[in-house]
Amino acid sequence: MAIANESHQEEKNMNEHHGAGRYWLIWGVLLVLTVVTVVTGRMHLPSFGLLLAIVIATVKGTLVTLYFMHLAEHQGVNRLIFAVSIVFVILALVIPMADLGTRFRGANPPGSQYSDLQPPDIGTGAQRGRFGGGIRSTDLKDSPPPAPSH
Amino acid sequence: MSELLNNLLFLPESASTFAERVDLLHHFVVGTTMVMSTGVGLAALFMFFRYRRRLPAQATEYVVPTLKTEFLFVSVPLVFFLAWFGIGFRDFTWVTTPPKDAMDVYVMGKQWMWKFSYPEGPNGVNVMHVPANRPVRLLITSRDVLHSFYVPAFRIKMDALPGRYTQIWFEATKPGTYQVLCTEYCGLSHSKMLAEVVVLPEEEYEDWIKEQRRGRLQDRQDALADTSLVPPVARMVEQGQVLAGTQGCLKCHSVDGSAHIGPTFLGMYDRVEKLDDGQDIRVDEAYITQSMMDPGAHLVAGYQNVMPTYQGKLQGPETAAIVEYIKSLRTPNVREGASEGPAYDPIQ
Amino acid sequence: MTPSSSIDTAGAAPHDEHHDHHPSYLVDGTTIKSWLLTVDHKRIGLMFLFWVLLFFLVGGIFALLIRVELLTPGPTIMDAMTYNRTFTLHGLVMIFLFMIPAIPAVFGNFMLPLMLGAKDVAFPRLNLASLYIYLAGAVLALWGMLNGGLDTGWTFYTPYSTHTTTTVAPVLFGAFIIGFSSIATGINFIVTCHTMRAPGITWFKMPLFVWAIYATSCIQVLATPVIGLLLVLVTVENLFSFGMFDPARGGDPVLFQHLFWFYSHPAVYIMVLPAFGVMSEIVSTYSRKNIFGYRAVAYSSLGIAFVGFFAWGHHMFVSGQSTFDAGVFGVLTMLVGVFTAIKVFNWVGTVYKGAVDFKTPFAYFCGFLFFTVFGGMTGIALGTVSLDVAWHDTYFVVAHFHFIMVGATIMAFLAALHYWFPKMFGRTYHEGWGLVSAALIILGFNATFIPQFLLGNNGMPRRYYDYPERFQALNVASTAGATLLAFGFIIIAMYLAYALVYGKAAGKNPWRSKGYEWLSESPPPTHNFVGPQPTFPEEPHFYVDPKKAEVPDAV
Amino acid sequence: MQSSAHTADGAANTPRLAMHFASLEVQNHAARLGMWLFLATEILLFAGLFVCYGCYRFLFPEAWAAGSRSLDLTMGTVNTVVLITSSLTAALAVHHAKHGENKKVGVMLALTLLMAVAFLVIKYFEYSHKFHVGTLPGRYYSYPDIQLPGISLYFTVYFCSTALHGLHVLIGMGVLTVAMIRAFRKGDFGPKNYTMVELGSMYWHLVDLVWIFLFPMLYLV
Ligand code: HEA
Ligand code: HEA
Ligand code: HEC
Ligand code: CUA
Ligand SMILES: [Cu+2]
Repeated sequence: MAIANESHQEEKNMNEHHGAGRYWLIWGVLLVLTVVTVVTGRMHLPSFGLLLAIVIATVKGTLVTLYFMHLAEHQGVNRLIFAVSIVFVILALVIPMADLGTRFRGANPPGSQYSDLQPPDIGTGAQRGRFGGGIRSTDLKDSPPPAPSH
Repeated sequence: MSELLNNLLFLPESASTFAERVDLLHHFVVGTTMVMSTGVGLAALFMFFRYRRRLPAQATEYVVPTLKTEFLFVSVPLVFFLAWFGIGFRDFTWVTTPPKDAMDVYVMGKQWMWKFSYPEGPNGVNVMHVPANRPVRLLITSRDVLHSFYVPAFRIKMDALPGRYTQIWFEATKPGTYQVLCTEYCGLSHSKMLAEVVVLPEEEYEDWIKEQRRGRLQDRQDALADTSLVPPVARMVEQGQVLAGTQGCLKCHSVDGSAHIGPTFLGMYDRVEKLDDGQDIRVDEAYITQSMMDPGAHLVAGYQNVMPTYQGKLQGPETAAIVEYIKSLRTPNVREGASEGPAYDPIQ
Repeated sequence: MTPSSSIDTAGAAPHDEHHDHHPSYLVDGTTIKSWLLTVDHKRIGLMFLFWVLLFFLVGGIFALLIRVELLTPGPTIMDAMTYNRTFTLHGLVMIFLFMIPAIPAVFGNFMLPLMLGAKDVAFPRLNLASLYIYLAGAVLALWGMLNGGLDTGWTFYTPYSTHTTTTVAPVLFGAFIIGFSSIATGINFIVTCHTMRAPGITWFKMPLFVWAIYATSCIQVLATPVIGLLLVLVTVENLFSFGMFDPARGGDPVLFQHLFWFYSHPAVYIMVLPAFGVMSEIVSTYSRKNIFGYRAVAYSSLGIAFVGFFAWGHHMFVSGQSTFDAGVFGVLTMLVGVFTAIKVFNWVGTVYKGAVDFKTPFAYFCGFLFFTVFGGMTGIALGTVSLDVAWHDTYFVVAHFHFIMVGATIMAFLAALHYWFPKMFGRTYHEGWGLVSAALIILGFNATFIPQFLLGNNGMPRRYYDYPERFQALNVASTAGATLLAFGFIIIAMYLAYALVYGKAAGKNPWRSKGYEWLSESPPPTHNFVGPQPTFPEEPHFYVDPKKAEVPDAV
Repeated sequence: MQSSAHTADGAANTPRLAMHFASLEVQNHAARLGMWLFLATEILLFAGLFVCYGCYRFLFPEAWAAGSRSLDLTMGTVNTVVLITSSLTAALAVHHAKHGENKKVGVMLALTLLMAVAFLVIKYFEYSHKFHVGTLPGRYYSYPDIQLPGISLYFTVYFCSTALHGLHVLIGMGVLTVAMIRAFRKGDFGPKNYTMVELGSMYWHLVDLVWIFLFPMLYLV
């Protein structure tokens, strides 16, 4: 009977007591990592700054899930669920981004890194651009920064 | 053969190089679909008779597929599907990658009309002229919401995104007039957002464009007169629609083409109206505004002078909104020449 | 099950006859309160059935209004605005209020614990909550519909949906709430499959309907939150213009579509997987044969659920999405088709060498097979990138999804209703009327939607209130078909209502099925079985003559 | 009807076994599995915003850099520390619950709640600053010093994700409050009966987890 064994195993793991010290240790590590990420973040590393920050965040996140949330002691299904949801998050991120990076440049938002179109009006409060506000028409190009809208 | 199939499948005539390419694949895919579905259906029917139940509690053999069977179940469809994908994707890349020598036409969708303009040439509303046998790249954009530019005879379609451009290209093979339909839901008159592509033989096209360029200076002036900082049309039309209701216009004017106390708003804009003094007048923004402020100034033939004045009852922007609304109810009549000239940024 | 408890039950026969009387769940408590506050999965299933049928009627009336309007070009019975609202509400009601809860929340709820030999689902009160969340969302959405309705199409693409002045906010927020109901049901079923299986039911002895519901629940849990967030973003955008998808501020309407289809493509498998599950049960019962390729069918459910997540971009081939992404999505779309093909061939294989009893549910199975293959293959045709350029947003798409949603899923829904009617109510319906209306529906269905395929080929775009003259003939044909369809449904409604009151007592297992759910009484007592926990030594749908049991795999 | 399913309720230190579960272990297993599934839905809920973030940051890196520099890094860091520490106390609460030390459970949960309040107060100051200078989403953006394409989107993403996260903080506080009251009033947590504290603190860790990602994404690009 598969079920009985599964639940039993989990219960055993959960009851396996370890001191509270482990939590304090994890906490310490998390704080250190926070400091590291803030310091490196302040340096505004040009190309891999965000990547580094995300890597550190992933390490922190892993610690939290494994030890604070006890995923390390839980059995297969729970881990599978967690892993699958992470996989889906990553794919949901990567595929649309691949789209933005590879599509016809004109189809990206004007003013963005992957577009040759001029930027739209920003912060005008009202849509001023003539083409759905998306493209600044020539006569607006040199207009002074618009006043706050409220 | 392919002609016959096209008729059986109700495909419209195919008038572009892309259409010829996809129709073959179309026949293949739809043909396989029909064969497979009738095949599976018939196999099932056959077995119902062959293996009908003879005893109420009949026992059956324990039949399970061998690995070979399962492999067939997977591989046969997979081979077909991947082949279709391969051909289909090749054609898709082809149609989204314009050739270098293609001529550009800018297409702008707007609730609820299509505007066309040529880099140095004329502008047009709801009619696009292109030469036959020459690749044409469409740079499609929208002024308000999503639209989609669809020419059934060319089998091409591409969405129009507000504020940015998408591209697709085609090469028309037969001179003629082909319908353009909007296929992305865009509001009230989505189904009326029709236009035409007129494919002209090369020489006629050259003549046409020369003719148009001559009148271009005139168009420029028109374009300048256009109110250039109007708020987005989409909102105004909606406001105008509400106002027309609350101000009571709709008590006398219908929007479905039927005459009521006053002439219908449908298709009013840009119509040439016969006045009771025998003159003709083209309904434009100015005339609509005047009719609201001073209805007695021009009387439309066949109607009483009963319309109240809205002088002082309508604010400026409200008047503009109603005008926009009436403009939005234009019927898809074919109009050429002057239109507001969009200041496109050339893109490569 | 602890070892000790399994010792108690080891000797118990799967269904020993208890002669002391246990009231069926239908009469165990007759006050209104005992229904409204019940935590019995069977009663909750029945209440879902009631609401789901009601919303089907509402959606169906909208559908008929659409069809009548399209009888002639130009205005027929309504104006353009009303039409736009009508098809939007038709889509929204049919999908969110009818189709998504239809099979899982009704038959899943009712049958899952029975099929697992459990007394209830894992979280009975969550189950009840999911009913009320669903109703709360439905009420909010209906309130919005009555106050003007919205005209965005069920896909509510931005920027139209964030700019239109119709009642987008309440309806979308209502749909958001319904999402929680769907999530709750999903969580409940997954946990039930993991923890409530009776002794003897290993993963690969679960009935295929359970497998299908399990796969469906996985999709529900993982996809619904994304649409939930998106619905909130659009609602907020519509009310306060935060600019998340506003093109004028650099927002990307195509990104909206990515997020929308990230849910809505998997959602179509939420609609169809339970249907596949139902049909697996039915084909086996009526041909009295084990499932041909049980594992293949079970795995393919999971395969569809997983790969189905990565095919969403096939709705966006001409939206401005990149050619590269179109290629990726094109290939993945094809893979989904293969999983479905496995199922189709295995169902046909199940009939092979069977003993077919051509009852009403089986008639629906025939219709289902045809519609699934045709509807599915037209899906593949649409997934063929270059063909979709012409077909996108034409009636070909409309016909495709009605073929597979109405064709496959409604067939399965009706089949399930007939197949499990004796189980749920303990009565039988009139077989002759059943077959007649099944024929009428299958016929009417083809007559409604085959013309629409041709319309699509001919170039008629969808969501068209008015259309050029040349499309009229096919539209008339389609409307005529829809009328047939409506008659079919009316007949069903009548004889089933009659059977509910006057039907003959069905007996415990009128179809002589070996499905696990038939082991308990029909209708079952409140906690599904009386006495000790039953065990299940045999696999479901094992019809082999004991004397010939050794016959190994042929074919 | 009679078969109400209390997951953990009833007499001192042993939860009630609902009639439809085979045993207590199975029941706890079910509760935990259900919670993980629920957390998966939460992750995907935030995923939607992460996708918006990723795509727009990909398109508008300059605006993102400028936007993140306009935030108050100190407040953000303090908030991170506060939230991580509150996660620690929540974990300790479970630890004590397993040992049946109900007083300590209550205290730990109270500390957690206190830090949650601190988090929200700091967030309030950040928000009010933004309202003041006009770094607001979409249409409301009116900050003259940064005028870059896509900048208002940065603040749309900022506000949507922090608001959603804040909402989760509030919900988490609700759950933990109930657990805290139970620890103080009934004091019935023990080695066999700590599911409620465990699940509540799992939820809290998720809130923390989301913030661990939001923090570098918003403040440190
Ligand atoms: C229950 C609902 C459901 C289901 C199951 C499906 C199933 C599929 N759908 Fe469909 N679809 C919708 C509901 C559904 N769809 C809806 C609602 C829309 C429109 C949304 C909107 O815009 O409003 C839509 C739109 C839609 C589009 C977009 C069209 C467009 O707008 O341009 C595409 C494109 O690829 C598509 C593809 C598919 C595919 C490949 C499958 C596959 O899963 C099908 C798999 C099945 C088979 C393939 C059949 C079995 C195969 C065999 C028996 C093989 C035998 C063959 C050989 C041996 C060669 N669908
Ligand atoms: C599960 C989903 C589902 C179901 C079951 C149906 C069922 C039907 N649908 Fe629908 N449909 C959609 C989902 C569904 N549809 C979606 C998602 C869209 C897209 C919307 C959009 O574009 O946004 C759509 C769009 C759509 C259109 C296109 C509109 C347009 O683009 O302009 C059409 C047109 O013919 C149509 C027709 C029908 C018909 C005739 C039925 C019939 O099968 C209905 C049969 C049912 C009944 C007839 C009701 C039963 C009746 C009784 C029990 C009693 C009888 C009562 C009376 C006679 C008053 N549907
Ligand atoms: C009491 C009835 C009545 C009301 C109310 C009314 N109209 Fe009219 N309208 C008429 C009649 C009659 C005519 C034709 C005679 C004329 O030209 O004045 C007319 C003519 C017009 C014309 C010129 C039509 C053409 O084809 O040349 C316009 C434009 C117009 N109305 C707009 C409006 C607007 C806008 C409103 C509401 C703000 C409105 N009307 C309210 C009765 C009405
Ligand atoms: Cu424009 Cu539809
Ligand atoms: Cu899809």
